[in-house]
Amino acid sequence: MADSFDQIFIRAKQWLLSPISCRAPDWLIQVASSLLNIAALLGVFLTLFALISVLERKILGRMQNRYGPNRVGPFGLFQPVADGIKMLIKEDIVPARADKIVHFLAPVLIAATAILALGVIPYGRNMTPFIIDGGILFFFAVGSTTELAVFMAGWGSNNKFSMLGAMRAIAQMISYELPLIITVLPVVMIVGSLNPDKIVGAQSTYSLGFVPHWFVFTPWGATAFILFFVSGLVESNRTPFDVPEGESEIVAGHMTEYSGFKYATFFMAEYIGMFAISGLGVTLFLGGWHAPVHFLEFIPSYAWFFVKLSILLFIYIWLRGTLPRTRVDQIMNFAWKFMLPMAFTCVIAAAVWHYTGRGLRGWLWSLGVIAVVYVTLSILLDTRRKFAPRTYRFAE
Amino acid sequence: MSTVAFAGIAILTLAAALAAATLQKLMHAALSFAVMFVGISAFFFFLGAEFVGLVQIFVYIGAVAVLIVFTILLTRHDVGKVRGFNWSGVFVAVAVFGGLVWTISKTKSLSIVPQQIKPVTVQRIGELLMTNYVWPLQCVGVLLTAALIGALILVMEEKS
Amino acid sequence: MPTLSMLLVVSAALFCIGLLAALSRRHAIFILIGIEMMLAAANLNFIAFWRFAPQPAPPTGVMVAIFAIAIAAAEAAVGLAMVIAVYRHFRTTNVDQLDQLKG
Amino acid sequence: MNSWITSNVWLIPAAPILAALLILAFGKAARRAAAPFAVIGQLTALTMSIFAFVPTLHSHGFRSVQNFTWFTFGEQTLRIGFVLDPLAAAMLIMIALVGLCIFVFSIGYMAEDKNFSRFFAYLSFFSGAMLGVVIANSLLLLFVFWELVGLASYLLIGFWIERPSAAAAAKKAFITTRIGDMGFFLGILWLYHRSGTLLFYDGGRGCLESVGLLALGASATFIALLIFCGAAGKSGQFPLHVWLPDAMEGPTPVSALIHAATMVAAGVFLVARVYPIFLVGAINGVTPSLTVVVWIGVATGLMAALIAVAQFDIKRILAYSTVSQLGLMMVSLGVGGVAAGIMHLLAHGFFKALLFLGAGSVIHGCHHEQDIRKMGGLRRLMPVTFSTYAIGMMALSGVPFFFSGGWTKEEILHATSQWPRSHIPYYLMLVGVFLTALYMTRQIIFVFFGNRRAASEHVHESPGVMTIPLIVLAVCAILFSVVLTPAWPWLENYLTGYPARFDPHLLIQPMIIVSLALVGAGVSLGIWMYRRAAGSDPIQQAQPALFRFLENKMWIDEIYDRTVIALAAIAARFSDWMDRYVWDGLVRGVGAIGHFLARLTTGADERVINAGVDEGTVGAHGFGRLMSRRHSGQIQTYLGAIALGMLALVLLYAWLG
Repeated sequence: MADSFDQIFIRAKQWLLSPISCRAPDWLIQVASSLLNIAALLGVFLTLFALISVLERKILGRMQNRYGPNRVGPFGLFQPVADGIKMLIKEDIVPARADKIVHFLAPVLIAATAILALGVIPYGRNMTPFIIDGGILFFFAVGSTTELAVFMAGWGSNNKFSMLGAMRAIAQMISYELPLIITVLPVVMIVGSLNPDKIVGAQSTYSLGFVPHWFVFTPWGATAFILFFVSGLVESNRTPFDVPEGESEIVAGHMTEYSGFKYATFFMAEYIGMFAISGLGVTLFLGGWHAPVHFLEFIPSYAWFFVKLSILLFIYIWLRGTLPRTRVDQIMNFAWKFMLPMAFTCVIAAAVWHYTGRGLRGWLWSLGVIAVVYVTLSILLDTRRKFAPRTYRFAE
Repeated sequence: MSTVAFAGIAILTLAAALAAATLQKLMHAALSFAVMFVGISAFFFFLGAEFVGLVQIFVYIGAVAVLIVFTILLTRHDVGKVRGFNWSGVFVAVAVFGGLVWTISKTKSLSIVPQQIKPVTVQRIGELLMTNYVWPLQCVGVLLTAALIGALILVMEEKS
Repeated sequence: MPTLSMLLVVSAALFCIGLLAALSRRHAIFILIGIEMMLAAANLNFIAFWRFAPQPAPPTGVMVAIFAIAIAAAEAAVGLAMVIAVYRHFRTTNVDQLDQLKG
Repeated sequence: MNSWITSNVWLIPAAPILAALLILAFGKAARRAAAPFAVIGQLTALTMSIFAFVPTLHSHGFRSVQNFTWFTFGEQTLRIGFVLDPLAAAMLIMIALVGLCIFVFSIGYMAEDKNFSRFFAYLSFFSGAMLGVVIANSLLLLFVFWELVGLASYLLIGFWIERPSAAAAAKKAFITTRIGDMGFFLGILWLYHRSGTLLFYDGGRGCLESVGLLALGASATFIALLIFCGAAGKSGQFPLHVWLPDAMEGPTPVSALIHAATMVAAGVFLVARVYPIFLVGAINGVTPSLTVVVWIGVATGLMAALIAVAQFDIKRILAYSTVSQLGLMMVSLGVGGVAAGIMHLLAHGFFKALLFLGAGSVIHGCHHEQDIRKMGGLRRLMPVTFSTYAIGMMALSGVPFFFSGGWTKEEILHATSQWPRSHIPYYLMLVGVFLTALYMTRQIIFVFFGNRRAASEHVHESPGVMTIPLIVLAVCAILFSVVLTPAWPWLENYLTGYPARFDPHLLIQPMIIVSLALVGAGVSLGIWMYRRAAGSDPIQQAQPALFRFLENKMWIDEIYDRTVIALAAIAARFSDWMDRYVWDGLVRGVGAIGHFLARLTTGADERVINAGVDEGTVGAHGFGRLMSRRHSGQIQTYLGAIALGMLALVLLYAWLG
């Protein structure tokens, strides 16, 4: 029974494909299967986007001691519908001196790549839309295209704010892409595969029946996860790293000249990117669709995946409600002076963990490696020395 | 089916390449260049070298294309000027193409159909990189470091 | 499945388009783009020859292609840096005006 | 850890040498870092020495050997290696510990020197080289480190290079020891010729093991004597001792290092190391070579003790006392008391370093005054220095029971009295013991007792960084005596490889009465003679001629000047003359022929060859101009040309194939 719940979507897909599966040629079945996958992906994540956009406002509202949207529909849940209609019927303004083609293509490209990245994440048992041997690499290959799209948006708008915002965005994305990818390396090293399914599979066992073997429970994994999460914040331009669109400084960054549905596309792409990076984080560090304790395995695997995803998304929103925006130079310094060395340390710590037998000894050793580097970096990067205590002068 | 796919990819790639070579606006050319690389990695997927295809996208679109657009941006004041077109290059290119096609057509053994092979897994590539190709790998590492430093020094502002 | 010669013709065409860009355009960045195209064509050839090898051969073509991509990336970085440096120095990226090595 | 260090014993000398290289690499910028580097290097060496010491305790006669091939030369392979045995382990600890104390002391003593970092680099280098000598398992490797020790001593003795006397002393030390080393090197060659190996221990095939020794045969005596030449040079034995007192020109810590821990110990250590060669063909423990060692030792010991009585320079007295003690050690080795000799070497290392550092502290306090006649009454002004110095003095004089020197001296006298060949060395040694007590008492009375004299104004106790090493060394000098007592001769048994037994009956022996009486007599005579000596020496007043003879070091330097050096000067003048008039003439003749030939070829060159070349260059120039026109500087033109060339190649291949 539990198994049938777990595999209910797989069964549904097979049932949908059954009319053509005996007659049609192979490639047609593949195309049909892919189309079904894409449809399911779009359906689920666009719904999730709608849901999150309203939930974010509500949660932020609660954090700021006010109600969020609560007028449209029950509890304001139809707010995204209203927003969507508004965006669709708004005038689409294209600046006169813009590079029309590039200006048009930028949101298309950014949304397309964001959705493509979703395709390799395993959402449940046997529920990976596209099984690619180098799935993680595919994720990052597609993700790196975002930078080009952002640049296109900035350039195509032919606006100084757009260009500056795009430059900022690309600078911080390139800077944080390195720690992002390098923090994934230890997981890939330990599992020995770039295949997301294998990575999830490697986290499937439990110690003592209730401690799951998620990578986040190792010192290197925990550190890498935190670094990964911070880099993910930057990659999806979320607070506190939202300088590319910091409205008090450069209007809306590379999106300044976009309006109507194109703007909505950017907005959507940002959220989809957030989903993708969180989904990857769940896959890599939080055990994917596995249950946290063994006896809860009867709950369907995709449910676990989305629970973990929701927790990460909540943390995104929580951070947005909590932290102020960081300065540009601070972001870059942090990336190159702290994130990158720490990411490399994670790789070394994972190697240490592996070569000391993956047990308690390895656990302590890798913790030691990370602690030593962390303390060293903290001492080296200590900025307190540079500033004298503030002195006040009063009128005498 | 595969021939159709091949033709489609070939047309996309060559069209994008031609666009990248001839478009008047530099930015459009650079973007076509990126599209061309998508086409080439499609070729790689098509030929069973998925990993190379992914690396191609990763390196060329994620890094080289971004570098090119950055360079375009940094040399912006020179972009708008209209440039002449060196027609002698076209003759050379066409001549080379003719020569190559003639050579290819003259070689008989090339009209073969590939055998079924197992796809090259990432693991196999990784093992090869760490065993047979470990010295080239180290050399490439050194080369990339040198290139990084060299590029940095080249673009550093000269202090007056 | 297409034959090897078809692939070779495509890569030859790609190569010649790259050559065209490198020979005919006046802007230094185009030359770099052309060179990258020619490298890509060569990579395509490597992969194609590997794929069409008679025996289940070791993936030498794949390895060479990977290394070629890495080297091309380094070349692009240095080349573009040189374009920027040249632009700073001569205030132009027009290669017709860069003839300091004239004999 | 223990087994690890025994197989990596080379790390011990590597640590100070690395420290030296680091200091030198950082150059003058490292002034502040120099001392910590050196001290840390030495501390590392000490720690590793202790770790290396531990496994040697476990089994008696422990010996761990690491040999490896250095290089292959044709069919000959040259192998070198490292050895760790009780002898080496004990020496390692002594050198490292004493060296460490001296390093720390130097921080204070050299604080104002402008070449502070260079000094520490040399010190580290010196210490490392000496540690290398100790662990070498090949005569060649030992010789290499031996020469490095020589080099380091040269650099350190001449450290104050701006003083002509320092430079001269350094040169003298270098050349004098080189004379000994010449013999040593010949000995090495001969040994290699006979035995075919220079490894000491090589699983039964080394030159100190049965097979190798058997191969030496009758030549062993000469080889041993040649090696002893080297040892005599380094350890300042009689004909070659002249450099040692002059070496006082170096900074005091250097003197301490040379005289206590490193350089002079090397000679005694060498004899102990290759002792089996000396013993080849021994009848009743006596061989001709050992007899030579004994007599040279006796001569050195007695002569130096006599000279020491008539010196006024505080360091020079100690220097001659060192020479005398080294003679004592050599005698001990010669009569068969190897363990006694080495024990005295170790004990001497501690208290002589203590004495030198104490002297350094006094000199430092007296603003670089070294004449004991100008000192006096420092007892109250420098209490720490005085008390530690007194401990060192008592240890050196051989006051028994509580001071290490007493026991070892006792052992040596005991061994000497057992020598079957003659009893004269024993009696002479007794005289030496008496003299030692005498001159040390004289020195301590001059310096620390009596009234204050010229140099004792404005005297102050030295800082802690200088006194703490003194205290450490003094404690060592006392504590060390525990393992030396005849009742529990732990160290002796450790060195000879037998388990130690506790036997309280051996504590008091009849012999000890004799030496006790002698020491007592020496000290009392000293106190009686010098108690009123206010800046002048009573012997000098009583026997001016004798005193002058002794004060001038028995005119040995002058004798060398008149004989050896004069001979060398004559030889040099003769060579110079030959050079000028004989060889030069020949060279000129040959040169003239060459000149003539050159003129001939010049003519041919200018008239025949150049004409052709000129035409050729004109042609090449024209062709180059023609080709350079093709260089438009346009990169695209070049690229096009390359493409066309490639096309031509492709077509050519296609057409051919």
